[in-house]
Amino acid sequence: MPETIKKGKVFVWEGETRKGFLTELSNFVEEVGKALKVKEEELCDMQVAIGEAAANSQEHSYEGQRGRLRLEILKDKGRIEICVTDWGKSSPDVEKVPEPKIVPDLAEVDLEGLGMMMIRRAMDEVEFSITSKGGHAVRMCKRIR
Amino acid sequence: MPETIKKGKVFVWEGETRKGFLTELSNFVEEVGKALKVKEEELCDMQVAIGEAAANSQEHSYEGQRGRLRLEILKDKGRIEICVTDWGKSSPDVEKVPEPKIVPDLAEVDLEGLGMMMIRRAMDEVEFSITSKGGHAVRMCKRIR
Amino acid sequence: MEISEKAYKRSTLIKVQGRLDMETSPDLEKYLNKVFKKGQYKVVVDLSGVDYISSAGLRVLVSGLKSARRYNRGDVRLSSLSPRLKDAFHLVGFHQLFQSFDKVEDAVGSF
Amino acid sequence: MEISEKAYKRSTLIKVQGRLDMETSPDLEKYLNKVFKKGQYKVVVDLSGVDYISSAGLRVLVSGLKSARRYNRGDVRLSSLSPRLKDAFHLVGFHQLFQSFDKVEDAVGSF
Ligand SMILES: Nc1ncnc2c1ncn2[C@@H]1O[C@H](COP(=O)(O)OP(=O)(O)O)[C@@H](O)[C@H]1O
Ligand SMILES: Nc1ncnc2c1ncn2[C@@H]1O[C@H](COP(=O)(O)OP(=O)(O)O)[C@@H](O)[C@H]1O
Repeated sequence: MPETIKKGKVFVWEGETRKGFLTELSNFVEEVGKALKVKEEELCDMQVAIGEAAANSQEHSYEGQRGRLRLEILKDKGRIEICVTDWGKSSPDVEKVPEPKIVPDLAEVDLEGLGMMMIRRAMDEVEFSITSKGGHAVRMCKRIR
Repeated sequence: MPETIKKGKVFVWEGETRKGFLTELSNFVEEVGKALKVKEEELCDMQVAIGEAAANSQEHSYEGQRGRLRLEILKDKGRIEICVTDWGKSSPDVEKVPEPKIVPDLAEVDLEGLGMMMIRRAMDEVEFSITSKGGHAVRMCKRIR
Repeated sequence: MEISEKAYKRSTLIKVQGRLDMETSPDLEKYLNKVFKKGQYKVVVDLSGVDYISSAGLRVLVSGLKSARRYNRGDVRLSSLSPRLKDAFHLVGFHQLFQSFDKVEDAVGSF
Repeated sequence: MEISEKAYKRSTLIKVQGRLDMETSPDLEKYLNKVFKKGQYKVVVDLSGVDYISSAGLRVLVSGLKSARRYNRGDVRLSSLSPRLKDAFHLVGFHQLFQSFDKVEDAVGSF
């Protein structure tokens, strides 16, 4: 793991996109995050975004080959500013990448049975029965800690 | 708000599905939850499941009319057991209600652009640019608290 | 349940106070439809005063969302959900359908 | 990254140790495919030893999920996600795709 380099107020990591570089980078971000006293969730988001950007540099800019990568992190008032730079093949359509379709179109959202789903998800066991006198009994159980 | 009735180890609410009964029921569950010292999230789940079951009794068993409803809550070791009973029109197909379709079929999940999406969601601002020397810079910013 | 309204330059803020259950949700539905009828489709619903939402309340919000987003004319965004409300949205995955903000200013400013 | 396996009566438990990123995810993919080839489609992935997952890792898990669920023959269920991993799954809504358990026993017992 390289030492945390600090130029003025900027934390800089510079290296090659060789085997293991994502782990190195991640350890660097961890150190910087601690030095800057960012919260755990914020550090987690930084790891995610920097990891993805660096992986893209290797995979797309350098087409899986080795290449130079620079990461700069700067804290300015209530903001963490991050810059990931590579010197690989440029492809000007990066901004036009579509969002993956994970959530369905709203028109397809069908809410029949929503109440029942809430009951099942909120409880650990659910049993619907017809009582001998007509009518219903909903028996539910929740394990508590 | 009716008093918290306790028969042996069982907490019982019994009343009519008249205007305001869902609020009454909810206050009762709150009291019982506190008496049983359940955790906040568990109490929240109890409120959800009981509220939905009671609403179904009024809406479906009693077709929107007034009717009698009984709620029993019992704590037994690490479990909260709940029973909601009504004496309305029975409809034996309650168990066959389909789950609402909120999450899409897996086959439709298209993961192109997943990395980019993670970057955008993890950060508050993201800017992709082509550097003057060829290559890319990804500038990102995260507001911290 | 009480509903109040405040007009902003680019959006309408609707503040709901009380429970959003089977009994009260129809009132919110009527209110939203009234706002949409006036041509205001950019709506923020401030839920800071709501500590319980049932499936009926969730349905009204989703149907508002559908109306608002039709023809790309607007959106229903949420603000100030309490931990209990967040739990209810997560239970059914609806946090994925709505843009949600901690602060009313951010929600209003997002349009 | 290290991967180990344990056979249960009704399912196979796969424990992953280390980062699940672009470099290591192909190994998990090969491992899962090997397990599926043996006709074992009821799989629990214990992620307690993983503190970072990238889009590449998430992709491998989803493609495993698709293979396992095909023809209703099985499922990939997760166990013991750390708070960081939970955050990553929530960020992209994938907590909705997987059944996930706090305890390995519960995950294994769920089949
Ligand atoms: N107590 C009940 N008596 C009869 N039918 C019921 C009862 N509870 C639920 N159901 C049936 O289950 C369906 C789904 O219930 P639910 O998920 O609560 O959604 P909703 O009540 O809004 O339709 C109802 O439409 C109804 O047909
Ligand atoms: N550094 C980069 N250089 C060139 N193209 C890129 C770069 N980063 C991302 N892209 C483009 O954006 C697309 C989506 O990227 P991403 O969401 O990370 O998914 P993946 O890399 O797995 O395809 C890539 O397929 C690629 O076409």
